[in-house]
Amino acid sequence: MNHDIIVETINLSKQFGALVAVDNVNIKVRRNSLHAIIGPNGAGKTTFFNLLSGNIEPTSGKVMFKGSDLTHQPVHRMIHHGIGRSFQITNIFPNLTVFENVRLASQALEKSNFKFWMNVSRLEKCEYRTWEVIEKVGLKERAHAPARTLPHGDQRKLELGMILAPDPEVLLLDEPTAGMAAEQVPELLALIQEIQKTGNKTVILVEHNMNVVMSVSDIITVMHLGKVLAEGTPAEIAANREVQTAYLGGLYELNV
Amino acid sequence: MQKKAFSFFHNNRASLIVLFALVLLPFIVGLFEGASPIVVWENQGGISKFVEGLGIEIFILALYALSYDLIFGVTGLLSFGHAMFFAVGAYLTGIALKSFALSLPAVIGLVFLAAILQALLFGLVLPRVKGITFALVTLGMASMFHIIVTSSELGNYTGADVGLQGVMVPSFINPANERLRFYFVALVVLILIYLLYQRFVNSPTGRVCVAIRENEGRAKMLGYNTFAFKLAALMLSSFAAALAGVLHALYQPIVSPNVADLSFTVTALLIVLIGGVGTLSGALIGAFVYRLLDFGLRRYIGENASFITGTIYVAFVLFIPYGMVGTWRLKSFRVAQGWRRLLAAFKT
Amino acid sequence: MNAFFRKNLLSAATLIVILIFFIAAAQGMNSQDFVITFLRGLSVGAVTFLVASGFSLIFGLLDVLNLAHGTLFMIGAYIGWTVFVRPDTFADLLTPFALILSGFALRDMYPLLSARVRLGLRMRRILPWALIIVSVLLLGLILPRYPIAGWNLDNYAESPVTYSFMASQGTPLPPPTATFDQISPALAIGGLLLASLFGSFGLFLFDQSVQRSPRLSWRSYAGFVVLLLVGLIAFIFNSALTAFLLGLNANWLFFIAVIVATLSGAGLGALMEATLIRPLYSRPIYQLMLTIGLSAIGVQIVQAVWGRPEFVMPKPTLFNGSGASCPATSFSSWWQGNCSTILLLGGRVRTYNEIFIPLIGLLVLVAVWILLQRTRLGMIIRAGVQDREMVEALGINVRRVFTMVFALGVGLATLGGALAAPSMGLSNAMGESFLLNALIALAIGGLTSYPGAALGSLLVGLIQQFIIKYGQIGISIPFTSIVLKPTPPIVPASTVLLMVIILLIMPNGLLGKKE
Amino acid sequence: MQTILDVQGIHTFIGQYHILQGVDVRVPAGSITALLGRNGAGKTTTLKSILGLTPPRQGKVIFNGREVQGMRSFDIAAMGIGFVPEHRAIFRDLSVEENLKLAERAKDDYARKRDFIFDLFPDLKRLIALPGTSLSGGQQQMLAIARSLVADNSLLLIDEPSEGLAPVIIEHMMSAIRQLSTQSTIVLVEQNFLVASKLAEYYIIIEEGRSVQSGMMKDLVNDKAAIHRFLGAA
Repeated sequence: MNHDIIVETINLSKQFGALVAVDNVNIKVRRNSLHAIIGPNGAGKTTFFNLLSGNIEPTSGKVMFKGSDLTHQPVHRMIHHGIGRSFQITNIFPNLTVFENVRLASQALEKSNFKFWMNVSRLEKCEYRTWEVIEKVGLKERAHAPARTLPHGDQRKLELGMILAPDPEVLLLDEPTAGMAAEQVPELLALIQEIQKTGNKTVILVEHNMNVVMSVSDIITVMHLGKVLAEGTPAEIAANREVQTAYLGGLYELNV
Repeated sequence: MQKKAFSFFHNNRASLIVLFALVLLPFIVGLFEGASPIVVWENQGGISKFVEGLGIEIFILALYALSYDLIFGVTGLLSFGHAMFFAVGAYLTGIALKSFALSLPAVIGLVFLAAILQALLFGLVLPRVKGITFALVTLGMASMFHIIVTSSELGNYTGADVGLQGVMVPSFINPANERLRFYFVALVVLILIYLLYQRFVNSPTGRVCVAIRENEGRAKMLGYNTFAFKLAALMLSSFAAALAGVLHALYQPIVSPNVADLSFTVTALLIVLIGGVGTLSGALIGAFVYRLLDFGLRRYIGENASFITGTIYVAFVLFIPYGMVGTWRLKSFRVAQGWRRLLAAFKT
Repeated sequence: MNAFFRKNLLSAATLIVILIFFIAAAQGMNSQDFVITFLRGLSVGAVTFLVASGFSLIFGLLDVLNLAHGTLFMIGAYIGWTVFVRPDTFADLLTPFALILSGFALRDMYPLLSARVRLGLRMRRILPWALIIVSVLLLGLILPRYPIAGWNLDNYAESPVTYSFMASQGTPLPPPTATFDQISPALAIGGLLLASLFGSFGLFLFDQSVQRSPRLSWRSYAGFVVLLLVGLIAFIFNSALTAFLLGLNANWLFFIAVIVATLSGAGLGALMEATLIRPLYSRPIYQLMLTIGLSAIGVQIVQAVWGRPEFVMPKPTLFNGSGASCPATSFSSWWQGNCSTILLLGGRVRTYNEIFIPLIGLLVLVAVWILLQRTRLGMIIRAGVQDREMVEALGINVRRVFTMVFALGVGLATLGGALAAPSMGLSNAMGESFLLNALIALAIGGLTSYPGAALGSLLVGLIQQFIIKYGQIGISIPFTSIVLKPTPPIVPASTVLLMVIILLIMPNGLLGKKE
Repeated sequence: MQTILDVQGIHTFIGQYHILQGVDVRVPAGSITALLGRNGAGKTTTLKSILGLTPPRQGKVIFNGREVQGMRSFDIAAMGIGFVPEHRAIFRDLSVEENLKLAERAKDDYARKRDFIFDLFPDLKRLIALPGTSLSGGQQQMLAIARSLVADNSLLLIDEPSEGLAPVIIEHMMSAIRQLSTQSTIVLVEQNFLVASKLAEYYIIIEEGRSVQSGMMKDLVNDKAAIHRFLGAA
């Protein structure tokens, strides 16, 4: 068993009716790396991600985490194993405040979740952790605003905060920059990179935008039509003609 | 320390004033009919005794509606079988006192067990059915219970469709002689459960329940076994509803099978909707409004009362869209904003 | 085929288990009991189906749980009774109703009108209220003085119970006539029209979501003109109409009664959707409160108008004969004597209850099925259940379709009520019990599935009737001499139990689709 | 050139979210115009706001010289706008033929257009009796486009026609769209820049709910900085 590999999929497949969304995908993710999965729309990235995070069950194949099989774990156990995920479409508690959103995320690992006679603010460690995360993602000023009132970019940050709060070993980020203004993207990427480096975390990132991941990731896997098309360092991927074809459909001259 | 205590009083002055008024109410009503507080204390006053009775009914109804608000308003589970929670408490008390002559503490212990059991029963189906289907399944379960208590096979215990009569109420709390005491007991139980629920909503468990109402899928992703939390809310709710049932059985001369009926669940739903969904205090205010409306209309209009109640519901839906407390909160926020703007205009 | 079977294994297995129970139950009965019970089950199932199918159409397309549906069913029964037993009352009521409704037929014109009216903010707030209050005042002034022949709840000799009894004896009481009371007819008619226009425009002004509308065509006025003409003609020829209706053969009158009940149900449904339900699409839970409130109002109106005592509507003569050839042994002998009963496999079966009603139920089932599958409206409904927005994007007026579906659903319920009145009688509680029946049937069959509504209603009707029968004859438990007699409460219990079990196995019901 | 659709500074809210914060779209008659931008930038909402499915709170939408904002969405659509939504929205319980018939605005629309539609998408003819569920992604996309052709629409709003389709089918779709543009004006939302650049004459880039840049597609193809910045193609 190679302990350097933290997440591994073995012949993972998912079929929806006649459509094979994910087709025999084998991916190994190294510990403490920033592993990006990219591909054009409809390549099966999000389905693959849902398989990784346990949101849907695969038709066949396995998801291994630190050498143990997590394929049929219920979704709510994943974070307890140390895997947290964010969503492409912002998925938060819209009527609760930013603070409560993050606190709910960090509270998940508390032992005293069933102490219904105790005020939640007495979970001091959790409270502390919440503030720490909110500060890290830069939402301190908006902490007591209902989440739905936040602009889109801030909601993406909140989403990131919610996955950071329980301090998972592996972060699954589904298009964390989706819908953000171009100038905000580098800021968020820097944040993700910093979290990965300083916190010794493994980040698996899905993007359909190749640019976003080129500068930050260690390894890139390119998916196309449910299959792995190529895998390698950003430089290798950038030079791969096959990838260019899949991505841009043959318009190479754009990328010269 | 002193400051903290003061701010406690300051922050809760409205609730405290209401509480104070409720404590004094029987005596003040007594004064109006010319009875001194001592007379009231000895349960001699006519009108004040009557007002106490009305108060007790409201407290019981409020307790029941409160328990519904916990699962419906806070946790977001639409149940059509809530009446069963109440009816189990009421029938169990009546039967245990009448047919088995158990002591009151034993009865309450029994009710506590039954409350847990029926919450588990509802919980059993939770992973299978959601939304309106859950409502229908709970409706089915409650209907089964209703059918059981009205069946003639159990008539010796439940009184079949006539209802349970002749419950031997322990004399120290007998509403006929010790109504004032009963009034305070009911008030205290209501306040205790209300405070417990307030704490619950702000506890780690309660916050998760709110999260489940808002977005259950996400709550699961965050690592919560949402089933367990829903079950916890169900248990807490079932216990309070059963307690309301106990008080009902002790207070009323007869436990009618109507309390196990769908329409009694609908009563809880209406009260919560009148007061404001998920606000807890809305359930209390809703129960007050509901019972007084019901009583007043029946008394002064008689037969056609439900025409007016129906019209009032329709008017409520159209003009007080989020219930009394809910709409008040929205409005008061706007009122406060208006004031602030006005003050700002003066300052510049 | 194989895949299809595997996919539906669960529902097939459940159906088979139910079937086995059913056969086992039938084994213990002699054939005449079986026939009667089976047909009774069909009859109850058919009426349940009429309530359930409307409920399910409304829930499927509009997501509204119409808890007033049972009450509307009951109102249908009372309307049918009125037309059948007291056609003179019906003739008198035609004019005011047509006039009051006429204003609502002009709804396409109101957006233009409200765009014309330029008022300050305050006046805009007050205007709808003022219009509605004026309208209510006018109605309150005119209606008590308007001559409507009726009955008198306080006097037993003139109460609905007596009228009903006398009519079923074949000697209907001569109707008393009414005259205008301190008001000139022209004033009354003009006032009603004015009240209708004011009221409908006032109600329209509350709905601020509608802003602009395309050009008007003759269709925008057609409904108004038709209603106005109906009202005026009915007024001018009132006595002739009354005489005509009274002289009519009871079969035709019954037919008219059922049609009127259905149409007025449809009208009531359309009105309800357009004025009360529409503002609440964004707050689904409050629809429950609204429909509960409406239900309470409906029951109260029925109690105030028709009284609390139960009575039975007479059957049409086609099913009421008891001549020499009765009970009929064949179709032709029934046709000769119009027998109320017919002999089938040794059982005496009532022709109206156990033959006619199931047939009508089947007819409606097929008719609505054709409507859903073969017509454009049906296509829009099926599409709208899935994706309302896309239907709208195709340029289809979904709102009008919503109103139509609500009207259709309520119309089916009132049709059921009018049909059930001669067999099950009229009571203030009939709505509630059938609403519960329908809910159970839908839960069993699948909440938004039309075939599911039919299957569920059938199961509910059959199971209830068989259990009732066993309550009379007892079930002999195999290998013992014990005879078990289910008591009345077991009847609802059996269907409720079936519902709970089926929902736990298949949360979407037998024929429901997965969300 | 005549402008068939003129959207002026619309602001759209969905619930509390301020999705569009000033979008201008000007579409010359007879052209193909592409709305470009990242995920969540507001392209789909722009289409829906034109149709009144998410009615704009501010700004004007002028279609064929008539202000249509604030009108009911089905009235807007009935003025001659066809909509092909993202994810196709094929009606599952309706057969292919019924899906097409549903889009009729006049009684004989389907009969009149049938041959034209089957020439464009020969596959559909074969599938005519099948329920919408049994179609593959590509067939659904064809049906969705065909559905917008049944009525006489002078403007087609097509959302993500290439999403999730295999390259061969995308080619087919593109040629169909090109063919359609001879009869009606087309507004296209497209993530795949290649597809968009090959189809459209004009483009409008939407970012964070605002239209930030517009012009001729042939200029954008050479403007690598802009592509880089707004669309993120490498």
